[in-house]
Order: sequence, then C-alpha cells, then structure tokens
Amino acid sequence: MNTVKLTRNAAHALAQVLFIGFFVFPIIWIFMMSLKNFRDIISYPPKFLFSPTLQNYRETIQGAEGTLRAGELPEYVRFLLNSLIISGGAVCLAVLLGIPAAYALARGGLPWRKHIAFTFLSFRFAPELMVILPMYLIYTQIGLYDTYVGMILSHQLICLPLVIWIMMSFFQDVPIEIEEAARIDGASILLTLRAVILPISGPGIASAMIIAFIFSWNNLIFGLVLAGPNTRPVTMGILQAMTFDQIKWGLMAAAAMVSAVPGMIAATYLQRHITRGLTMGAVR
Amino acid sequence: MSSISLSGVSKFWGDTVGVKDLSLDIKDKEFLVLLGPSGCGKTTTMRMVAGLEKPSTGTIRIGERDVTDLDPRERDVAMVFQNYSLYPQMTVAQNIGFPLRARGVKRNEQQERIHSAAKLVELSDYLGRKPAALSGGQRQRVALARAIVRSPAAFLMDEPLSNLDARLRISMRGLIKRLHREVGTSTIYVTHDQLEAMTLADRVVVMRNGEVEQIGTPKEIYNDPRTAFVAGFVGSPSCNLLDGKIVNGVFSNEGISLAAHLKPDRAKATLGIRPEAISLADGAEAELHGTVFAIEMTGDATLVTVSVGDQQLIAKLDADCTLEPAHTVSLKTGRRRYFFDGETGLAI
Amino acid sequence: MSARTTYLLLFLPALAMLALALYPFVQGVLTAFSDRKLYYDTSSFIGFQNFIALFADDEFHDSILRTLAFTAGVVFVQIPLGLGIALLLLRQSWIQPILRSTLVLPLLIPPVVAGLMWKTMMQPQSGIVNWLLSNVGIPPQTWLSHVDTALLSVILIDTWVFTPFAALILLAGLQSIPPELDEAARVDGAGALLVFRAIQLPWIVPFIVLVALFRVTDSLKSFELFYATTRGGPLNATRTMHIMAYEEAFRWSSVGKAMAVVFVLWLMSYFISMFLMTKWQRRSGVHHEYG
Amino acid sequence: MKLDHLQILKSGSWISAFAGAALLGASTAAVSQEFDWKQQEGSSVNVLLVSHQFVEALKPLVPEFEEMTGISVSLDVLAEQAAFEKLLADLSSQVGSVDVFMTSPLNNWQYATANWLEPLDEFIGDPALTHPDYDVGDFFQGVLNSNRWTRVPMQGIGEGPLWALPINSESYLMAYRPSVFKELGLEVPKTYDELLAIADKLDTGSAEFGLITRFDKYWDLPYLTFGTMLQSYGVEMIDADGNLQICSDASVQATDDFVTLIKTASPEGAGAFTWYEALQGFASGQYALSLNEADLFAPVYQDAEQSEVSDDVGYAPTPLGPDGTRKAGAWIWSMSMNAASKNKEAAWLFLSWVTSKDTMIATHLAGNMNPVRASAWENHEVAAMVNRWGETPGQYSDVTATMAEVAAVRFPPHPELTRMLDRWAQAVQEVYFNGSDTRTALCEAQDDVEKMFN
Repeated sequence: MNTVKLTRNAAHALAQVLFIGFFVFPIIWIFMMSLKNFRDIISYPPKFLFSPTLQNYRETIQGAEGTLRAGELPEYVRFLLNSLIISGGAVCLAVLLGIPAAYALARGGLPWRKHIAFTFLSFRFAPELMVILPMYLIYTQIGLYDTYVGMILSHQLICLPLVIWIMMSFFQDVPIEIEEAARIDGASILLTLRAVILPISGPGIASAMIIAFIFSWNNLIFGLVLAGPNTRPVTMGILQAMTFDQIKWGLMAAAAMVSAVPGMIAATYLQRHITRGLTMGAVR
Repeated sequence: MSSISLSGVSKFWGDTVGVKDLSLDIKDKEFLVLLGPSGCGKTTTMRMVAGLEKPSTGTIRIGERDVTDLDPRERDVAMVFQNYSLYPQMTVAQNIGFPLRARGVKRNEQQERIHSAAKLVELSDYLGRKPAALSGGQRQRVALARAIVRSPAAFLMDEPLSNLDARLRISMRGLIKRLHREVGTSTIYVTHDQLEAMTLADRVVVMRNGEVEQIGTPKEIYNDPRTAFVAGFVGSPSCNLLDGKIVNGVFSNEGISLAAHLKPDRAKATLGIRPEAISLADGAEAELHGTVFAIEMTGDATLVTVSVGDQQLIAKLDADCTLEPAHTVSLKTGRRRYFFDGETGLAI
Repeated sequence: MSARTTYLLLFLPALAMLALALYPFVQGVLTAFSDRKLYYDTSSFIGFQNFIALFADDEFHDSILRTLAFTAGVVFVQIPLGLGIALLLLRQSWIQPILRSTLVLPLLIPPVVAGLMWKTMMQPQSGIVNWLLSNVGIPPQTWLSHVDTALLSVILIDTWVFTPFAALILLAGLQSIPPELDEAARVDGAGALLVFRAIQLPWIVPFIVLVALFRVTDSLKSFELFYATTRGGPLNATRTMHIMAYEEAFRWSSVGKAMAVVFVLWLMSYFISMFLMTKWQRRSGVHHEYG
Repeated sequence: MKLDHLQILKSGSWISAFAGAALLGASTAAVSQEFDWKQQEGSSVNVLLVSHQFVEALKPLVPEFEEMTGISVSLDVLAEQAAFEKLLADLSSQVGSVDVFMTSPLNNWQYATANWLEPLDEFIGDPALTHPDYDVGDFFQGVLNSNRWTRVPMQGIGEGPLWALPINSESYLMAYRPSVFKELGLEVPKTYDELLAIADKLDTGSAEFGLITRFDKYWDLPYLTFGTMLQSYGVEMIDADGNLQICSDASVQATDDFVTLIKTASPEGAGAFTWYEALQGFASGQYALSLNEADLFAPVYQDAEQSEVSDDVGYAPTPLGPDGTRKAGAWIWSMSMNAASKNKEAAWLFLSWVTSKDTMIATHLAGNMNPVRASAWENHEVAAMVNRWGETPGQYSDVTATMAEVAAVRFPPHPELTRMLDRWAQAVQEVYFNGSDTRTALCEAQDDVEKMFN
C-alpha cells in the first residue's frame, strides 16, 4: 500500500517537473536571453552564467541611442500604447456590439438562431489571407489605413465572434425564470439586460474580454498590413528586432517580455474568470 | 384590481396539447386556485395570463383590456415563482423595489413602498442582505413582497410553497391568506397540493390533460365531485374508487353490493367512497365484505386497507380499532358516496 | 415596440459589423475565380479554372495532406496532453496555484515571437534544446531543419503555445463535475483510474469536443508559426495550404490562385467545424439531467 | 592605395554586365545658383524601409532634412520579409500611402511591369528639383544602370527609364578562421576543387563544424550564394542564345559539388540555413569557414560585443570555378518612388537628399556598407574603417575590391523571375534532402520555368 502511494507521488512529482520543464523553461530562457548581450546569446555551449545587462530593456524602452527625436515618445512605448488603444478599443467595441447581439441570439427566439451564431463563429476560421488584401484596398481608399478606428474595426474579426460566442453561452446559463420575473416586473428588454442579466454574467463578460484581448494583442497580420507608422502594434514592434541579416535576439526577448506584462496583469487578476470564459459558459 | 377572463384559450406546441379550449372567469378580488397533477396545463394557463406564453387560440382579458398580444410588462400582473427567481446580485430592498424602478417610480416613493411591503412580509430587518444570505422561507417572502409592492391588477403564484418544508409551508400559507385578505387583489394560484387548494381558494379549478374537470368552491369540489378524477384527486387520504356495475339500482361487484338509489343501469360504473365515510358494520348493515390487508396508525385515526374482491379500499377508522391483518371485516358506507359512469368518469 | 423588434435592433450593430467583414471576404472569394496577377492591371473571370488547376496539381494535394496531418497531430497531441495537465492541476497541493499561473504564460507570448524563439532554441548546432538533450545522453535532432522532422517540430511548438489553452478548458470541465458524482463513485469503491474512465471522461466529452473545435479550426489556418519558423521548408516539408496561398500571393503575386487555395481551406474549416458543432451540441445533452 | 578600389569599381564588370550604360552627368551642369529646399514646405513623405544598417545610419540624419526642407518625413521600418509584403499590398492597391521605399532590381522588375514605379530621369534632369551638387555621374554606372529597364521581359536591362537609385551594394566572399586553418596546416582554398579536397578535414580542428552557407528554399539560393558558385562554373540562367541553362552540364556539376560540399562539411540542418543562421553560426565560432556569404557581415564579425571571432577572422575571394573563372552575384539596395505617390516633388527631394554625396557618406560612416558612389570610396574615414578588417590589414578591402570586379546581376529581367528562381532552389533542395538525381531534378525545374515564360 505504502509503496503504491510512494510510486504515485513520485509519478506526480515527475509529471510536474516535466510540465515545468516544457512550459516554463522556454519562458525562463527567453527571459535570460533578454539579459544577455548578442555574444552571450550566440555562444555555444549555452551560457547559464553570464553578467546580466539591462541594455536590451533600456534600448527596447528608450530606443536606440540617438534615434529619439525631441518631444517624441520612444518607439516601443508608442507601440505599446498603440496596442493598448487598439486591443482595448477593439475589446470594448466588441463587447458593446456583441453583448446585445449575443443576448438576442441566446434569448430572442430568432429563427435560424443556430445558423446565425455559427456564421459569426465561422469568421474566426476564415484564413486572414483571404480578406487582408481587399481590406487594405478598402482601407486606403476610405482613409481607415493606419488609423486607430481602422485597426479597431479590423480587430472585430478576431474579437466579435469570440465575444458573441462566449457571451451567448453565459446568457443561456442565466435561469430563464429570473428573466421572466424581470419581464413581469415590468422591465423592458433593455433594462432586463442591463440591470439583471449583465450583473449576473459579470464574470463571463470579464473572461470574454480577457480572451479577446489576448487574441487581439497577439495578432500579427492586421498590424502588418493595415497599420502604418502611426498605429503599429506591439507584435510588429517586437519583430523590428529582425534586420535583413540578423535577429537581435536580446532586443526581441526584452520586447516580448515587456509586451507580456499587460496580459499577465489582466490574467493574474482575473484568472478564475479566464478559466470560466474559456469553457464558454459550459461550466454550470 | 380587476377581473380576469379567458375565453376559448388553447396552447399547442406542434402536436402536443398544453391547454385545450379553456374558458375561465376570475372575479375581482377572487383567490382562484388551479389544481391538478403535473402536466395538466395549470402552469401553462397561468403563464399565458402572465404573458410568458402566447396562446395559440382564444383571448385573455384583464379588466376591460384585451391583453392577449401584450408583453408581460404591459399587463400589470405580478408573479411569484416556484424557485423564487430573485435577482442574485441585488439586495432584498433592491429586489423588492425593482418593479418600481422598472416603472420609473420616484426614488423616495420607492423607499416608502419597499418598507411597507417588507413590513407586510416581516422582512424589515433583512433589507440590506443579498438573497444568497437568506433562508428558503425568507426568499419566498422577498418574492411575495416584490409582487405586492406595486399593487398589480392580479397576482400569479406558481407553486410558491413547493420548495419549502412542511412546517414552513403551513405558516407561509397563512401569510399568503392574510396578505390576500389585506391587499384584496385577484389571485391565480397554481398548485398540485389539494390541501393548499382547499385551504386557500375561494374557488378551485381542477384540471387534467389541458382541460377543466371542475370549477367550484372547495366545499363543492369536495362534496360534489363532478368526475371520478376530481373525487380521487381531492381529499386525503384520497377517495376510494371501486369498479363494478349498476343493475336495477344496485351497484355490485365481488364482495360489494350496495344500493344506488335512482341511478340508471350501467354495465361499467365506478363507486367513490371517502375513507372517512366508512365504518365497521355487522349483519344487515354491511355493504362491503373483505379481509384486512394492512393497518397504519396516524395517531388520531387508524387507516385500514381492506381487500374487497380483487380491489382494495382504505377506511379511516377510530384510533382504538383492534383489527389485525387477515381478519375478515364487514363495512358500511355513509351517505357520502358517489357513482360515476365507468366510461366517461362523469358523475351519475 | 414588440419584443421581436427589440431583439432585431439589438442584433443590428453586430450585423453591420458582419457586413463590413463580409465585403472583403466576398471580394476575396470573387478573386478566386479570376486570373488576377497583382502586377497586371487587368484580370478576367475564369470560372473554376483555378480550382481545376489546383486539384490537378500534386503539390496542392500534398499541401492539403500536410495541413490535415498538422491539424491531426495538433489535436491528438494537445488534447491528451492538455487533459493530463488538467488532471495534474486538479490535485490539491501547495504547488498547484503556481503551476496554474505559469500555465497562462505561453498564451501571452505572441505566436510569431514564440515561433522565432523556438526556432533558435531548436537550432541543431547552437540551440539550447539539443544541448540539454545531449546532457542526458540523447543524440542531437535536426528539428525544423530537416524534411523528416520539420512538421513534427512545428507541431511541438504549436503544442507549447496552445496546449495551455486546451488544458484550461479541460480543467474547467473537470472542475464542473458535481462533487457528489465523484464522491458517490469513490464510496462505491472505484479507484482513480475507474473514476477517470467512468465519471470524469464521459463528463468532459463536450469540453473535449469544444477544444477540438477551437484547435482544429485554428490549426487548419495556422500561419504565424510557420511564417516564423520554416515558411514551408525545408523543401516543401511544412508547406501547408495557408503557406502555399501566402507564397502564391506575396512571393509570386498570383492572387487569383492564392485566393482559390484559401477558399478551399475555408470550406474545409467550415465543414469540419460544422461536423464538430453538431457533435458538441448532441454531447452536451449529457449535462442536462443535472442542469 | 584606396584609389585602387575606386578605379576597379568604376571600370569593373558592373558596367560590362549591362551594355549601353548611358551617362547622365550632363543634365546636372546647367543649374540655377540658388536651390530652393523649402519649395515643398509643409508637405509630408512616407518612407518604407527594410531594417538594415543603412536605416540605422539614416535615422539620425532625417531631422536635418526635415529642418532644411520643412517636409515632415515618416519612416516606416520593417523586417525584410514584412517590408516587402507590406510594400506589395500598398503598391498593388495604387493608393500611394507609401511615397518612397527600399527595393532591389529583382523586385523592381515586377513593380515596373505593373506601372507602380515612377521613372526618375525627369526629376534628375530638372534643375528646379535637383540640387546642383547631386552629380548622378558620381554613382558607379554599372550599379546605377542595373536600375534601368525598358520593361520588355528578358531584355533591355541597363536601358530605358531609371526606376531606382542605389544606396549600397552587396556581394559575396569567404570568411574563415585563420587559427583553425593554421592548426590544420591548411591553405585557404582558392578554387572549388581545393575546397572539395579539404572539405572533410575542416571540422577536425578546434572548429566544431566545417563550413556554413546560406541554403534555404527560395530564390536567394541561385541568385546570391549558390548563384555565385553557379556563375563561377559558367552557368547563367539563360545563355546568349536565349536557352535555359538550369540543367546544363555545368549546372549539374555545380549542383553536385555544392551538395557534396554541404554534405561533407556542413552539419545536418544546413538545408534550412538563412542569413540569420549563417551570420550567427560563424560569429559564434563554431565554423571554420563561411562560404559565399554577404560581405557586409564583416562589421558584426569584427565587433567584439557581437562576435566570438572578432580577433580570429580572415576574408578571401569566393573560389574559382573549374576553368579558373570567378563571377559573383550582387544585391543592390535601391530606393524607388511610388507612381501613385501624391507628393512626388517632396518625395523626390527626400530621395535625392538620401542619395546625395553628403548623406551617403554620413551613412557609410555610421555603418552603411559598400558605397555606390565614387565620392564615398574616396572618403578617407570610410576607407580607414574597413582597412583594419581581416587577417592582415587591408585584406577585407582587397577582397571586396576583387569581388566587386566580378559581381553583377546576371539574370533576365522578368516579373516572374522570383517564382522561377524559387522553383530552381526547390530542385537543389530536392537533391540535398531527397537524394534525387541531380540532372532529373534540375531538368524538371527547367521545364517548369520554361512554362512560366508564357
């Protein structure tokens, strides 16, 4: 009996070590990379002991020496702000549009409900390449290219299906009687949504927002094609560490570390919600 | 406050019949109970009155208004749900006040009415709490207060007591009765518990398979069941129903022979006898003969199950009765006995 | 205002959004039926010729197979692994909260960056991965730089990036099992393995299908990881449909053909996910008796 | 002694590669005394650049231009691949949100075919728009003229309108580790035969691996690195009679030798090496030799901050082919103007300022390698910087000078050229990875390429 227990505990410990090894080690390695100079990074065998430098972070945040123009924010800080505006704005807009739509889909008894919902989801799996060139053409013609509004609109392709789909499940989870009670109490559909349904689904909304935010934040292609120098997001900023002949690994690692901070804050703060949101309300 | 009338109301879902051609008038200030087993259409009927279901045919009026196509919020009715349906994120006061908020009642008037409604249901001390911090009985009282706070045209109550334990149910029953007396609003009350129906109702509507079996005061329903179903459903322990036939004014079957005065002949007939109407008999008085099958003591009486031929009946006898299983007994019935057509179930 | 009208009004803004997205989408589909080359002003409608040419092309068949192989690999590695991790995280211990918060980390590194980082870690001669393996006596692997191992390596990277996503959903699924169900089974004398097989696994089937739905649709159109690591190489070992379309459009300006490829890809996604959706909806019926 | 370079470069085969180079110097002579830099004050120019040392060097200079002209400049710097993707999206939409961009002749053959490029001759010829000191004759004419094309596929390079102005050039050389060669008692190979003969010995010393070279699946392979080897074997994509030479005997020979070299002296995985692996690998000190790599990796190798080999690196010209010839590929970074630009005058002012003598010299001093203007080579500061590089002083300068003589763009101008060369590269990869028969693989590629001409 005891040996069985011992073996089982050992197996668990081993599984945890493997888990950490596989999922955490790369992060640690990237972090170490961000503290090395290029020579330490490329040296082989790999260096675990080295004299750390904050140069990469300094350069990431302040920009390379001599490139900062007076009165201008450092490039990478601008990328971060751009991403905050774009992803934050995209998520807010998606929630604003998506919640009423999700509610109508969940409770409106609309005909073809499932098909409409599926159509929304199907935009999630449209290959970006399919829409990106026509979108660029339209954007440049109507002046949305390289604007925050344009970027926020384009990110609806990422955020809106997610929000609608997740919120729909959460709304369906609210007991129908509560809603009936509100209707009999004389509340309009809007008041019911605002005063009754939304507060109950608060955690669902939070998780939908975080997930949409992470997906939006990590997106590359829209930023590559539809953003210009004024709205360039942080993913493109990280890629600036790639020159034509070499990748400045230290800079890239530092930039990636810095860019993960907002998501990390949001995720830590609302981690319970993230789990629930990912199941799209399937947890009862 | 006003009357409610349903005429020719039906509800179908595809081939499934919920309610069939129902016509019903609820008088102003009346307490009407819809009684029946689950699936009989009573809840559907009430939901149609509330506006939560749209009738397939027929019209519904509240007062003078035809409300058939109106939204629930335009009907001015209040409803109490079986599972309370409180708003979990709001305090008791906010819950009670929500109907007022929905109607745009002024803030200070809201407060006043919330307090008086809370007082009626004895919740004044709990106004700041969230529903999760309340007991079942307290939650149900919040739901009641939320219903009465805005003086609606009618109350609708959907099995409001069924989630409570037996003792709480009795005290809540008293509260509901008292509230109705004080507020005097027309009330439709749905239940499958005949005792609740008998104690609360001005009139009872017994329903079965989407149709009305009988409408009447509790007394009428108990004393003069219109059908075998009503007789069987109302009363506790429930009315004995024995099969047999009527020939020449005599109802008979194996072990049974009793006079059915003036009743026409029937090849198949059902006899209804309430357990409390049965007593031990000897000699010529005896109308039923059988053997004791089981005995249950209830304290104030003894319930004796007797096999009569291949049927069984329950007799409610004195507490000091000394019968034992397998004894043969002879029984007589009082005057409270009913004859029903064996085919249609209608009283003869 | 009737309820129906209200609902429609609620729905309208999102519908407008949909229309906005639909326009470029339709443009893309139309292009698939033309011989458009970016560097010619004119292009003409050529019906199904792009599709006919594609389906006659062995390289296209190969890229479909590669795309499906990648997707299958992703799903069959990440779901069991994610399930294992979820079970690991379900166990109460002091380290559990730490493990759970580290699980989120890979999601916070943009896939394109994760791809580049892994590429350098997997570099056969100078990468940390081979160095670590050599320390435990495993011979160096070629990873991304050989035709035989490249696709598997991308699957491995994808596993690092997206398994946390799968594990989080499955963990939530496991946590949603009513405790009395689990307790009843244990009182009945079931061991951990039987509990897993008889209680936990059937319960989380809808969650597994949900993960599959997400991972399948995302893997079919997976682009950024390939873009960052192999760009379809070496040779054509990782040339999936999306990469093929990318090459046609951005390297060779053959937009018509590129759009035809992504259109086929989109149809595949659509039907596969439709199939999974119906599965999901049927399977989630399991929960209703407890609901 | 530095003047040697100048002369060689000026008269080198850059020119001979493109027959009929036209000199444009004359137009710059007649110029009004006062040039008005402020003529486009208040307008703005959007510039799309590839992340490159040139750009790092240019960035700090831009505010001067803005101050001088009152034009506001928005620099958009992207990684190479991303920049070309973005550029394609912008050019093809013809809305002109990018005014000026970095490009190369190879890319421009596609862009010019599509009418996306603005011809620059008229701007150069207009004294109101071009500063009198501009001196277009100062560019190495071979380099300059590689940006001329009549837009007739397969011919007319060096003729017709000027589509771009060069900003730097890149050719190929060998970098080696003197200590390793000394240790092994080997001479740095002068021919591919010599290289093949010592290939199996290179990794027997303190270097872990023998040689490294760029070898991925795209057109860069036959165009740049392996292209340099092919050309030394006498292979050009199309011969004088207009026949494809992809599976000629010489091409088969070169391919066989190349694959043998890689299989013998390179580690596994060499079939996926891009510039990134090539530069990083050699700089990490794991390799004895870097074959046919870009000459402008030298600044990284020489920098002790970035390289393990900063005190142990030498340079040699690329090996000679079987019959003793040496030819090399060339990459010319250039700048073009979008035909759809809405601020062409302002765009030109910027373009001409960037490619002016002063600006070019300033960028070279800040690390923009391989000048394309004679005046830049004459500048002593630039010369002094590179003179220190190599096993012996002046080695790097001499090698680049040698290579400049033989470097040229030896491909037919055609919009589908990238696709053709990608197909060619695929055949070489098939030989390496699948062990396909070399001639079969190359001839299949040739057949496919043949079809692309139609």
